[in-house]
Formats: sequence, structure tokens, C-alpha cells
Amino acid sequence: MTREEGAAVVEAILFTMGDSVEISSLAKAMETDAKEVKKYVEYLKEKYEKDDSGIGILELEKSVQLCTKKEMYEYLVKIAKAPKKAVLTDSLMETLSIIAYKQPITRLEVEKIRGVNSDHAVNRLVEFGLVQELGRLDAPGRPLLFGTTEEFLRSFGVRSLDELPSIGTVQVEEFKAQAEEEINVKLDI
Amino acid sequence: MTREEGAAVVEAILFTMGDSVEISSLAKAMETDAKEVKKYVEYLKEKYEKDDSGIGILELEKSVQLCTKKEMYEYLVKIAKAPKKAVLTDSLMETLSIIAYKQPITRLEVEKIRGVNSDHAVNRLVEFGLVQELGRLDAPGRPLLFGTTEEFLRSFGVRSLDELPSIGTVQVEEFKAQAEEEINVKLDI
Amino acid sequence: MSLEVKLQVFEGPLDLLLHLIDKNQIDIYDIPIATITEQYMDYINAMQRDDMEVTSEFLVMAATLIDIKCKMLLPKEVNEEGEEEDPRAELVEKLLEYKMYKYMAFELKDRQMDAAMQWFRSRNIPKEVREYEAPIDMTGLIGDATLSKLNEIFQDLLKRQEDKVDPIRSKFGNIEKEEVDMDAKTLYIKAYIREHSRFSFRQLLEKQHSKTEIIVTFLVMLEEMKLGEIEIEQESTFGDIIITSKKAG
Repeated sequence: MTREEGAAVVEAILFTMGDSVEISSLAKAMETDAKEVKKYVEYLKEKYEKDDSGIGILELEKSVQLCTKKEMYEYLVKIAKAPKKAVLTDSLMETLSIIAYKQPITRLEVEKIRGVNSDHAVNRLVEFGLVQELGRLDAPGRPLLFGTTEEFLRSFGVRSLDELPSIGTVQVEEFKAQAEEEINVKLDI
Repeated sequence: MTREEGAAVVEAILFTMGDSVEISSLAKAMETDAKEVKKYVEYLKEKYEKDDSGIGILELEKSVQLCTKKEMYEYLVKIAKAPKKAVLTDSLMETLSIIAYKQPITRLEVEKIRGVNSDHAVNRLVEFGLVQELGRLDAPGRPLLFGTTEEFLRSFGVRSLDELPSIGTVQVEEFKAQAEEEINVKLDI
Repeated sequence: MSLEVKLQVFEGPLDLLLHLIDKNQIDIYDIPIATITEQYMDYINAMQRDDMEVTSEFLVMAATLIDIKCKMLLPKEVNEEGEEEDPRAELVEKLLEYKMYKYMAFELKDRQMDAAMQWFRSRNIPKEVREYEAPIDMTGLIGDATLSKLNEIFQDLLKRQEDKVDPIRSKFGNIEKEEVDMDAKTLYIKAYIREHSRFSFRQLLEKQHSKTEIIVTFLVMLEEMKLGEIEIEQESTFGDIIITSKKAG
């Protein structure tokens, strides 16, 4: 077997096996000795060092293994991990608006306002980098406090939280008055 | 990206993924077009043709995949367990050849050619991943249409359906000539 | 002619016919229908004798053969072009087509064996790539959401909340339902004990807001004492309780 042919056989075996293969196993399959196999491995190593190779050889103590060159990871990421298309769903928007206006706020308070468990929504917003932990509330259970991030400001095009469209007690009072009126009307009848 | 570098990226992706990868996916990950990718594939093909390579590239209809060279088989079986291949009985092979050559084809048409009910055979081939549903025929009952899969191409070592061993009147004539010859031989005796 | 061979299993009637044609070395275009029919029937009978399943397809073919045999005895029919019609023509065509696919199946099998010598690799994504988290496309994420939309949503929410409040009952004053999470409380107190090696119970209670919380805190203290985590001293009745952690250095 020439050096080239030997290298080809080693390559084929390592390719198929995936995991590391012991030099002694290679020698056995090729009916030769470890010294010879090491020569073939050396040949492969040189071959893989060239620019036109995307794979490399990993030499362990008694075994060898093929691996992808590290420089290729950026392409692998693109093909194996296509970025997820994320969107702000209604429930995320709702949760975000509460956190934006009521920060610092605990999960429980968000849940109270929305009327539904909002843990998942809060977690997603944290993942997206729009919401962050601000610390813990000095209260039983020391719940986490959440607030918006700089990324939130950047994404919504504001410099500071003061720039959020105002929402005041005025409005809240209005709602209250409205509601009371409705009740009174109802009682009048 | 030089031709060498492009080939290295394609190699790394195919090596990592193991499965066949569509040319279009490669192009997307590499931020280039299919034409360019095909050039890299061509480069790899030439590289793999050399004696010092134990692997080769399998070109399927729309995708490419790495595989070991056939000559390496004798060494591979010594070290690794042969991958499980679907064992196809005669009736499955018969059904498969009809589907391969007459696709898209309905169950009923297969049955007509074979002269026996072939539902079971078609279902088995679908299970093996060699045959797939292609849609429905626009005819009464809207019967399902079947055709071969990429796995079929891979298992039978053809790049595309065009590469199937040719079939046609030529062969039929051959049978005829053969039969006539046999007759003559018989008469001679 | 009888069948002395062990019965072979055929894929179907066409397969059996091809076998008989082969065996007799007959020209497929000029099948001696009488002979073949006889042999075919022999085979079917043998199948029945051997308790082999004779499917309907075999019987249909038998009927077809007999039909052809009869037609062969009659004067030949002539088609529109004045050509004589061979009653066997349709069967021959079917046989040829079937034989062709059978032959192709054989060819394909060869190819399959050849292709099986090429081996593939299973997917093996490096850990670094697998663990990589794709960045979030912020512009896509935000989409057409704007601050005013955020504001609108919040106002809607507040309104919904106000709607839920019954203005009459709400004037009765607050009747709060208290929920104290025992587990959370225990954790909190344990942490407090760790942080303060010696402290007074009153000091601890400063952080507690309601009666229920105070009771739960007291229960947790008793539990901790039972477990031997803490020691408790009290100088006088109603005096402050001094708690010492046993774990503290």
C-alpha cells in the first residue's frame, strides 16, 4: 500500500466511525503495524492543513479522530442553527408594556395585572434582551424585580424611560369615574 | 472566497451534517449563489478523485453528500458494522422498479402491471423511505400518486432518475431476439 | 404434462405464466395457449392440494386463459384495418411489460448492492456549534411595535382592571386574602439565620408585614429549634427572644 492509499483508507475509516479510533484498531483492519498507520496519519495531517480542506485530524493519546476545522464553525452555525425568527406576540407586548410602565416589578405583580401566569412571557422578554432582572424585592420570598433594558430603549427609539408616552393617575381616575357612573345609571333604573 | 476556501467550507458542512445538504442551503450559508457552490463541489470532486482520498462526493438531484469510496468497503467491514440496509424481497423490488420507471403512478396502475394487489408492497416501500406520496391524481376517487425518494437515489447509486438503467422498446426487442434464438436452438435439436 | 417439481411461490399469475413460458422455451409472441393453459391449471390444482393460498388473481387469469383458448378455436376476428386479431395479443403485451419491470428490478438490485459499498456518516455537530445561540434579529422582533402602541396596550390593560373592580364593594375597604408561601418563607428565614449568627426575634419580625407572616415565621423558628439548627433564649416573659445559630462559626 502506498502512503497515499494508506492515508485514503485511514480517512475512510475515520470518516465512517465518527468517534476516535485507536491506532491499533486501524493497524489491525489494514493488516499493518502502528508505525505504518502513524505515517498515514501524518500524511493526512499535512493534507488537511491546506486551504482546501474543511476537516482536520485530532490526535489523542492512542487514537485519532476527524473533526471540522474551527474556522468553519461560523458557516456551520448558519446551516445548523438558522436564527429563529422571533416576534413579539400580543401577550409579550402586554407583558412588556406592564414592565415598562410599572418597573421595577415582580412576576407576581405582572400576573396580577394580566390575570394570567406570565412567567413564560417574562422569561422570553429576558431572552430577547428587552427586560432584565433589577434585583430582589425586600419582601417575603425575596422575589426578583424586573425592568426594561437599554436594548429596549434602543429598539423603541427612546433615550430614557421619561420619554415613554405618559399615562397618569388622571386616566386611572377617569376610568374609575366612568365605571361608577355606569353603576349609578344602572341603580337609577 | 477562493475556490479552495469555498471547497473547504462545503467539505466542512457536508462532513458535519452527514446527511445530504441542498445546494441552495449551502449557497445561503455561504452567502453566495448555487452556481458558485457547484464550482466548489466540482473542485472537491476532483480532489476526492485522487488516490489519497478515501471519501467521495455523492451528487443527488438537488443536494450533495459525502460518502466513502467503494474501494474502501473491504477495510470498513473489518472495523465497523455495516449499516442496516432494507432487504427488499422480489415482490418489493418488482413494485419499486415499476414505481421508479412509471412515476408518478397510482396503486391501481402498479397492480395492473404486476397482476396482483400491491398495496402491501407499496406501503412497505414507503416505510423504507424509498417511495413517497407525490399528491393525488385528478381522477375519480382522487387516488394517491407515488414516486421515489432521495433515499432511493442514494440506495441505488444514481444521481437522478435519468440515470436509471435505460428501459424501453430496445430491451423488449432484445427479449424477443433472445426468445427467437431459443426457439431456433430448440428446432435445431 | 404434470408438474413433478416442488411448488415454487410466484409473485402472481403473470410471474407463473412467465415461468411456464421460460420452462417450455416458448416464443412469448406465439404462446401455445392450450399447453400453457393446461400447465397453468395443473399448477393451480397443485397449489390447492398443497393448501397454498390461491388468490383471486390466479383464478381470474385461469378464466382469461380459457377464454383465449376458446377464441383460438373460432375463426379469427378481423379488425377495422382488415388485419386478423390475435386473441393472445393483450396477454402478450401484459407479459412483456411485466417481464420488462422484472428485468429492471434485477438490474436495480445490482445497483443497490454496488451502492451499499458506499458508506455515510452520521451527523456530528461540534459542541461549540450546538451550544451557539443565534442572535435575535431585533428589527424583526420589534416589527411595527412602537412606543405609542405599547402605551395603548397598557391603557387597555388598566381599563380592563378598573372594569373588574366593583365600585360598590370596593368602597367597603380592603379585605385581603393572604397567601404566605411556607416553603419560600422557610428559605428566607434560613438565609436570614445564615447571615446573622445572633439576632432578636423582633428584629426578624420587622421584615414581616402581616399576622399570618408573623405566625408562619414563628412556626419556622420552632421547626428550626427542633432540628437543632438554632438555640433560643428569653430573659423574661414577653421579653425579646434571642436566636443564636448553631452553625455560625
